[in-house]
Amino acid sequence: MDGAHDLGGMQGFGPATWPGAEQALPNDWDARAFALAVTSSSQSTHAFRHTIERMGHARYLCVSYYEKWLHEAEQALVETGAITHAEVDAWVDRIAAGEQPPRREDPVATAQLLEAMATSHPMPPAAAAAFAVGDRVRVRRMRPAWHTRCPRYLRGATGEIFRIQGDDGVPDVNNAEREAVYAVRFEAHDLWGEDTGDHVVLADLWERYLEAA
Amino acid sequence: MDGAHDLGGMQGFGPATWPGAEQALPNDWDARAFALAVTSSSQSTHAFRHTIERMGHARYLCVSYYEKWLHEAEQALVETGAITHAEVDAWVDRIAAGEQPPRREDPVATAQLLEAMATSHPMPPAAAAAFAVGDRVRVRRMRPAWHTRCPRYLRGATGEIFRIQGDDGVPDVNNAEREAVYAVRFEAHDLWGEDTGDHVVLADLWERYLEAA
Amino acid sequence: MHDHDHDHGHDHDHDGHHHPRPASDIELRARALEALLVEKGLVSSDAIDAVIDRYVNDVGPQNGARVVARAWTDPAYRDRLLSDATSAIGELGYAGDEGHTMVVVENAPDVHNVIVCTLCSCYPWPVLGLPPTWYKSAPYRARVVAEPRAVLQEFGVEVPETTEIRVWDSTAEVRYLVLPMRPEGTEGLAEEELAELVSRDSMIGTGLPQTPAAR
Amino acid sequence: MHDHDHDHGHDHDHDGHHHPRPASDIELRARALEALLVEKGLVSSDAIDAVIDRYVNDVGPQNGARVVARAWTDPAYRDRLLSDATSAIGELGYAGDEGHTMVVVENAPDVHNVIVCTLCSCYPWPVLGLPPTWYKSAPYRARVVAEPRAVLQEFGVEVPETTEIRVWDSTAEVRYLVLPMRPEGTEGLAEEELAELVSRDSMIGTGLPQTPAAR
Repeated sequence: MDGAHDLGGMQGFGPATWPGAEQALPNDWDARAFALAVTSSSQSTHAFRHTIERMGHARYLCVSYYEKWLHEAEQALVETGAITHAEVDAWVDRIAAGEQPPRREDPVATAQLLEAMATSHPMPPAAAAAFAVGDRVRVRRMRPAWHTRCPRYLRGATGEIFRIQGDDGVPDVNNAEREAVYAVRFEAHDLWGEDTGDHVVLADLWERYLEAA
Repeated sequence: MDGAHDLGGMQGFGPATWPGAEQALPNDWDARAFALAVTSSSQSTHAFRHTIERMGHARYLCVSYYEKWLHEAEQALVETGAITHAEVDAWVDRIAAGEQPPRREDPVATAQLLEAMATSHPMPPAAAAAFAVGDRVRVRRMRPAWHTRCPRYLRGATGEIFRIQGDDGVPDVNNAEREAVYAVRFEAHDLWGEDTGDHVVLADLWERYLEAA
Repeated sequence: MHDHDHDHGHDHDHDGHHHPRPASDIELRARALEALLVEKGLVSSDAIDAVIDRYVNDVGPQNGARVVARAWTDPAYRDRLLSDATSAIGELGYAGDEGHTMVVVENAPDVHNVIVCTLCSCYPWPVLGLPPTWYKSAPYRARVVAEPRAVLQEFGVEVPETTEIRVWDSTAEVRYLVLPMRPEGTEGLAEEELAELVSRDSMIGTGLPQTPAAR
Repeated sequence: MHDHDHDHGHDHDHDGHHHPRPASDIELRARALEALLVEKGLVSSDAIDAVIDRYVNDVGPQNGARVVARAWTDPAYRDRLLSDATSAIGELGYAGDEGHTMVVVENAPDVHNVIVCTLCSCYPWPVLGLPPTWYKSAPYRARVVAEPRAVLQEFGVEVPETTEIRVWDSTAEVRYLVLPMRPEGTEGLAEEELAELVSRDSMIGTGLPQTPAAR
C-alpha cells in the first residue's frame, strides 16, 4: 500500500532536528503502549506495519509515534475478534471514574517472553539468488494492494547489486513465500535527477521487486 | 515540491464517492473564501498553488477545499507585506463581538474584473518543439524545490508524445521561461506494473520534464 | 446581482450576532479577512459579490451541456469542437479563467475518457462551473489514474472490457471536456431537449448522459 | 525489575485519581487497553513491566558503544564484526528483536554511512535501544535519502566534499550499525574509556564520536 508512511524524498516537512526530539519514550504511556504492542501482538511484522499504514493519511502524519503502536495493539485484536472497541471504551470510563486497573502475574510466560525477545534468528543465506553482486537491476513499477517494503522513490530506478543479504519471507504475501533479499546501490542522480548531490543510497530489496537492467 | 498534494496513485483513502459530496460551494463561507482568493490574488497560478502546497502535509489532507483557498488569500498577502495575521485576528475579534464589517463598492473595477475573468487567452502554438507526435519519451527523475507540475507517479516512466498542446510558461521557474507542453500517453502497465489494468493515462508535461527514450 | 444591497453578503451567513449559533472559526476568519481587505481597499465588496454571482448563477454545467448538444446535432460544429475547442466553445459565449485553452475528447464505442487533476483540482470552469467536492477529494485524485474501472464502478458506470479507458490528468493549463456519446432513442429531440440529458458527470467521464426513457 | 510491586506501573503515571491533572485521552486509552487485556488474560502485567524495564534499563546505546570500542581495540574482533556482525555482536551478549540480522558499516576517510528507515522506524534495538523521536520523524525519513549533506549539517556534522555519503535505507529485516572512525588522540585509552566517547548518533551516522578533549 502506497500511503503517507512512505516518506522517502517527500518535501515540506521542515528541519530534521528540533529541541526535545531526543527521548525514545517521552511519556509513561509511550512506554506502556510500546510494551502492550510488543506483548499483545500475534501478527507478523508485516501485518503489524500494515495495520499502522491503514490508519489514514492525515492521522498517520498527526499522531505521535507510540499512539500508532497503541492503535495497532487495539486494532489488531479487534480484527481477530479477541476484543471490541466498546470494551476498551468501557475501561476508559471505569479508569476515568477512579477504578484501579487489574494486575495479573505470569512469571513463567514473562521469562519465556524475555528469553525470546533476546534471541536472534538471523536470516539464512540465499539459496537460489537470481542476481549476483555487480549486476545492474531496475526496481519494478508496482502498486501493491497490501503492505510492501519497496518504497515509491525507488520504483523504476536502476542500481547495482551490492550485497546478497540472505533469504527472507516476502512482505507483500505476508511471508507465504521466501526469496533472496539484496542490498542495492543507487547513485543519487539516478533517483533524484541531475541537480542532486553525489551521495549513494543503499536499500534492501526482495528479488521480486527487481528486474535485470 | 513533492508534498501531500501529489496524490496520483496513492492508496488508503477509501471510496471515491460518498453522500453529500456533490456541492461545489456547500457553505456561504466557501463561496466568500473562493471569491476572496480569486479577487485578492496577484500571484501567478503556480505561486498560488505553491502557497497551498506549503500548508503542511497533515493540514493539507485535513482541511476542506476552500479553507485552502482562504489560507492562500491570507498567506499570500501576508508574505507581500500587505496585511498581517494579527490584523486578521483583530477583525475576527471585532466581528465576533458583533461589529458589522465594512463594505466598499468599485463598480468600474468590478466590471473590468468580470470582463477579464470571462476572456480566454489560449496557449500559443509551440514555436520550437523538440519532440514530435509519436516520439517515445521518458519523464525525468527530479526533486524540485519549488512548485512543479510533474507528478511523482510519472517520474522515470516511458510514454509517447500524443499531441503538442502549445507553448506555456514553465511552472518550476514561475513563468520566467516558456516552452512546449505535450500531452504524453502512458500505458497503465508502464506506470503501475504488470498486475494493473489496460487503461491509458495522458498527462500534459512541459518539455523540460522529458527526455528521449 | 445585488450590488447595492449591503446585506447581501450576510443574508446567507449564519453567524450574525442576532443568531444563537456561534460562527465557526473558519466562517469568522473568512469574514474577518474580507473585512480587512475591504478596509484596506485591496478588494471591493461588489467584486466579491459579483464573482460569487457569476459562478453560482451564470457559469455551470448547463454551459457544457449546450456545447455537447450542439455537437450532437451539428456535425460541422462537432468537427470544429474537436479540432479547436477553445474557439468552438467561445462561439457559444463560454470563455475565461480555467478554460483559456480547452480540449474536447470524444467518447466512442472503443474509447471512454475520464478527467482528473491529481495535483490539485483543475477543472474547466467556463463550461462546467466549479468542481464538485468528490472531484477535489483525495480518493478520486489518488485512484482514478491507477484503477479507473474500479472508480467508475463506484460511480455506477460500467465500461465494456473492450473499451479503452483514457484518463486525462490535467497537469498543465489545458482544460478538458468529455464529449459523451449521444444516447440511443434521441433521434427526434431538439438541441435544447438534448442538453437536458447531458449531466455534469457525463462531461467529466464519471457518468453517462441520461436516456429519454430515464427522464 | 519489580515483578511483585503492584504499584510499579503507576509510579510513573500522572493520571491517578489522587492527582489534580486529568489524564489525556491517549494516556487513558493506553491504561484502558492494558486493563482490558490483563482482565481477558491476553497479557500479563509483569510482562508489560519487564519489557519496559528491558528497554529502559538494559538495552540502549551503551551496548553499541561497547561493540564499537571493542572493534577499535581488537582488530580480529573488527574483522569478525564487519564480516558477520550478528555473531560478533552476539559475542558481547547483544541479540534479539529488531537485531536478528545485523550488518555493521564502517566509516573511513572516504566513506560516511548514515542509517534511516523511510517506510517506518527500523532501528537496531539490541545495540541502540529504541529510536529517538527525530529518527522516527517525517523530516528525517523524508529528507536524508535525498539531501543527506543538508540534514547532516543540521545535526552539526560536516562531511568533506570528497567523502562519499552512503545512506542505508532499512527497507528489509537487516539492521545497521555504523562503526565510526576512532577519534584522534585516543591512542592511550582503554576499551571502557573509548566506549564513553561513542555517542548514539555516531552509530547512526548523524553524529561523530566525542574526542577526549571535548569531554
